[in-house]
Amino acid sequence: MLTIVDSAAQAVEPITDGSTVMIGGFGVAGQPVELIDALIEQGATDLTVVNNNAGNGDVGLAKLIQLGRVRKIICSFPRQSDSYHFDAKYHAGEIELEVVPQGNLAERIRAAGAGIGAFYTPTGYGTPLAEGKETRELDGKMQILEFPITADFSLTKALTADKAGNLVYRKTARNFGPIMAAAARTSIVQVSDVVERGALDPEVVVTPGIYVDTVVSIPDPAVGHA
Amino acid sequence: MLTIVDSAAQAVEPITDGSTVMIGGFGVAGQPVELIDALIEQGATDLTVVNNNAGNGDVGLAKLIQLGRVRKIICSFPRQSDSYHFDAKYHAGEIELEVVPQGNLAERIRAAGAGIGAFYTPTGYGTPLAEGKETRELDGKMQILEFPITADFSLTKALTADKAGNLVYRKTARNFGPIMAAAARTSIVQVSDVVERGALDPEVVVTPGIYVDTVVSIPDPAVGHA
Amino acid sequence: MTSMTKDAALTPEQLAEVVAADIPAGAYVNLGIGQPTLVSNYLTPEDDVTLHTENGMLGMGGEAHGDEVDPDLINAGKIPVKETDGCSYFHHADSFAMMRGGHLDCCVLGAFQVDRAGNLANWHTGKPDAIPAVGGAMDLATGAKQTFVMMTLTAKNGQAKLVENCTMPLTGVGCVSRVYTDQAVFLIEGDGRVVVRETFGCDFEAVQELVPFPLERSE
Amino acid sequence: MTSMTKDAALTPEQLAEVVAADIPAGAYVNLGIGQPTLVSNYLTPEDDVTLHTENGMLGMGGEAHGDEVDPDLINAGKIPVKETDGCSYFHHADSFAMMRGGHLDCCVLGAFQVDRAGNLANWHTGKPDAIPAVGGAMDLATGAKQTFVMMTLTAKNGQAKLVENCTMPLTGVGCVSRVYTDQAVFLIEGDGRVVVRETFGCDFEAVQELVPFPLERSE
Repeated sequence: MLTIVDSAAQAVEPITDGSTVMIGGFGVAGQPVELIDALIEQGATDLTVVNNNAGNGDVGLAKLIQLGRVRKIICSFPRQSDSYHFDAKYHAGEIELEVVPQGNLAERIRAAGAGIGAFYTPTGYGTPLAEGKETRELDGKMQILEFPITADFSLTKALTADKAGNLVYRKTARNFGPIMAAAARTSIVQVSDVVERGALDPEVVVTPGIYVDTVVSIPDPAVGHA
Repeated sequence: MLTIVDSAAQAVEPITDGSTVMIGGFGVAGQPVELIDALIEQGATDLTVVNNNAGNGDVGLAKLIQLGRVRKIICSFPRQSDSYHFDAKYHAGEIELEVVPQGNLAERIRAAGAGIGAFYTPTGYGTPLAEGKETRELDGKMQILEFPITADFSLTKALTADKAGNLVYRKTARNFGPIMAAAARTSIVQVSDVVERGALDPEVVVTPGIYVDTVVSIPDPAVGHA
Repeated sequence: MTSMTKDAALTPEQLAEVVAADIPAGAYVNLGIGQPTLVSNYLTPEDDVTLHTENGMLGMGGEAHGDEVDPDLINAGKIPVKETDGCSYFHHADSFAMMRGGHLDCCVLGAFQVDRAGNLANWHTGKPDAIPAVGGAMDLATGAKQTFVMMTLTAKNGQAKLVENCTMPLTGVGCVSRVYTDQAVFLIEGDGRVVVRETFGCDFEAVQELVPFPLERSE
Repeated sequence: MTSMTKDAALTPEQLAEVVAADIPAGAYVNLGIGQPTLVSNYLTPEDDVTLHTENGMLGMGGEAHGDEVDPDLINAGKIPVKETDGCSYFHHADSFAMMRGGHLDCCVLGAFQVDRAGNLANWHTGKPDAIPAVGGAMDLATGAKQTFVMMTLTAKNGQAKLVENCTMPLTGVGCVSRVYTDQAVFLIEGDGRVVVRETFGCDFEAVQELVPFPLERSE
């Protein structure tokens, strides 16, 4: 059932040590900056984070990593020009890394939300990222077996929520939002605006309210870090 | 690449004997009535049809079955009060039936469009519909292995197409349209209206044009049979 | 809840009211075709229950009549329905992903048989010449967080439909958590125990006499 | 196409023009990060090519500058871009389903190595201390109907990047159909044969001297 809270701090309050947290965003688009900042403030540690990257510069996810609060990261592209906090932790053996092809990452997150126990995909077959995975020839192609990525919490950003929890997004900021909200046991979403039921056209809802647990309105969100 | 044709007859012209044809619609909503009628007229036979049902009354899919043009039907719910043409063919051993739980039907169609080689699902485990299927315990639940349903053609109905082939639907008439268009090698769509590129808001496009091969404008489509 | 005895076996409408009272406020619910749809008549706006229909809608409203009928807006039973404020539409794979991913708090289904292990048979009588037709029943039974069954306790031949082991083809394995019947409400505990929560128009002993395995009394 | 010799090895821009000329009208295409993005400069509106960016857009327009920049509208290289008429947005799973389901007619990728079997290595140098990072490369390489590679024929050390067997970690198996280099265009036939379609600033023999397995001449 949907809860609309007053602050990002309230929204992230339930996150406990040891949680798996999905964090939306791709590049500067769709990053839930205020929710991540609230999580930094909140103090939960020993986290497993699911994100496309492993943080940039000295803020946001990079800050969380720098603070030693992330035990493991599951992502497709950790190495970036300014991912130095991740790089340092990784080379020091202080953070666990699971690199996943971006499409497998997306499909595994979708699978968690959709109740799919596992699926076969050709992506990654014959590469180091398939080492140790089950393989099988299907439809004339060698494929590997991939499993869902579940999470305790997701932190994502949308444009507008209605009071039924329905969400719409903006342009390429949509990215991981819908699938992470569906995959996480508790989905926490920051939006620029909360409107009444009936104010969103039911044809254009991207994330139905059933996937949304907590909404916080952040009217003027900061642009993501990248 | 998108072709916009002038008539339903032209749209279904490429369908050959022995084809697998997905037909959209659930109940009266979303049935591509004019495309089905054109297929009846066109004459292709020995068809495998994928639909939620097996036809009603004496028209549409029921007519196609009555005419002996359907070799096999893959559906979730063939038995209805007025599915007498299917019933007769079935009891006479003149049509092959594969009954699939509706969610497995939808997910298998999606898998075909999404390049998933196979997937595990709990739905159907322990039931007659899982007989002979591979099983595996995943996430504490017994699951069965299901394979994609591919098709040569799909016949579906949308509300509006733009000239890039992008589609929007109307209410519960959306149903199988998006996943069938993505799954079929050639997707044929009837719409009430074709508009210029840029006339559809890119945020509300449901089926991106990449999935659409043939569009025909049927301004005043008949309501489906059910 | 303590065991209680109502004066008579319940009508379907009365039973629907009992089920409705057990649906938590704010829940997302799918009501199966037939008797379970009656439950919606006893849900109030204050309950804030959101109805799902598997053909692709959340926030389904009541039946549409007359001018309200729109052939593009029907439910899984193919009945014209209405919108509610805050509803949304999605395609079939997204709709079933919602069901199968465990997002529905509850579904209410009819049944031919339920057994003490919570196995459900509601799609096929098992007659060899019957044409099989399943629809979304298996997805609902297996996917919802809780599956409630609503049925008469006995079939027309007087045999209990709550049985030791289902003899009809299964819809789902161990999926039923509660069985609402005209004569009693049963809690399926998952370990083979079945508790009679309350009875209607009869007592525990009368129910036990009908059901062919040992039942437990509610505490 | 008959084998021909241009006067000099191609600049990246010239090579991009060669690739662009080979993309069929009406195609849906994904251009990888780096050199492949140059190809878009040589596609004309008449080509009616639709660009996909894996973060969730079809119909991507050119780079945005100044006031056009919108932080919510970026491409897979995280560069601000523009819309085109007829574009659409979708989420990451839908975007990758599009790639993985074989709907893109073509993708153009950079490479460290390609071998005669069409195996591609473009994501990891294999150095033991390198942090692995793959992004969407494996999905593109494996999912597109055709994978074109665009690279220099030789690495900085003078070694050919078209090899008998890739020694670097693979991105995809047997996925490359054509290799566009500054010195020649190679057709990967899938049966181990590699045909030199054309050369730039050199002849077949010069290319053969660089490549450590027998090449075939174009007919």
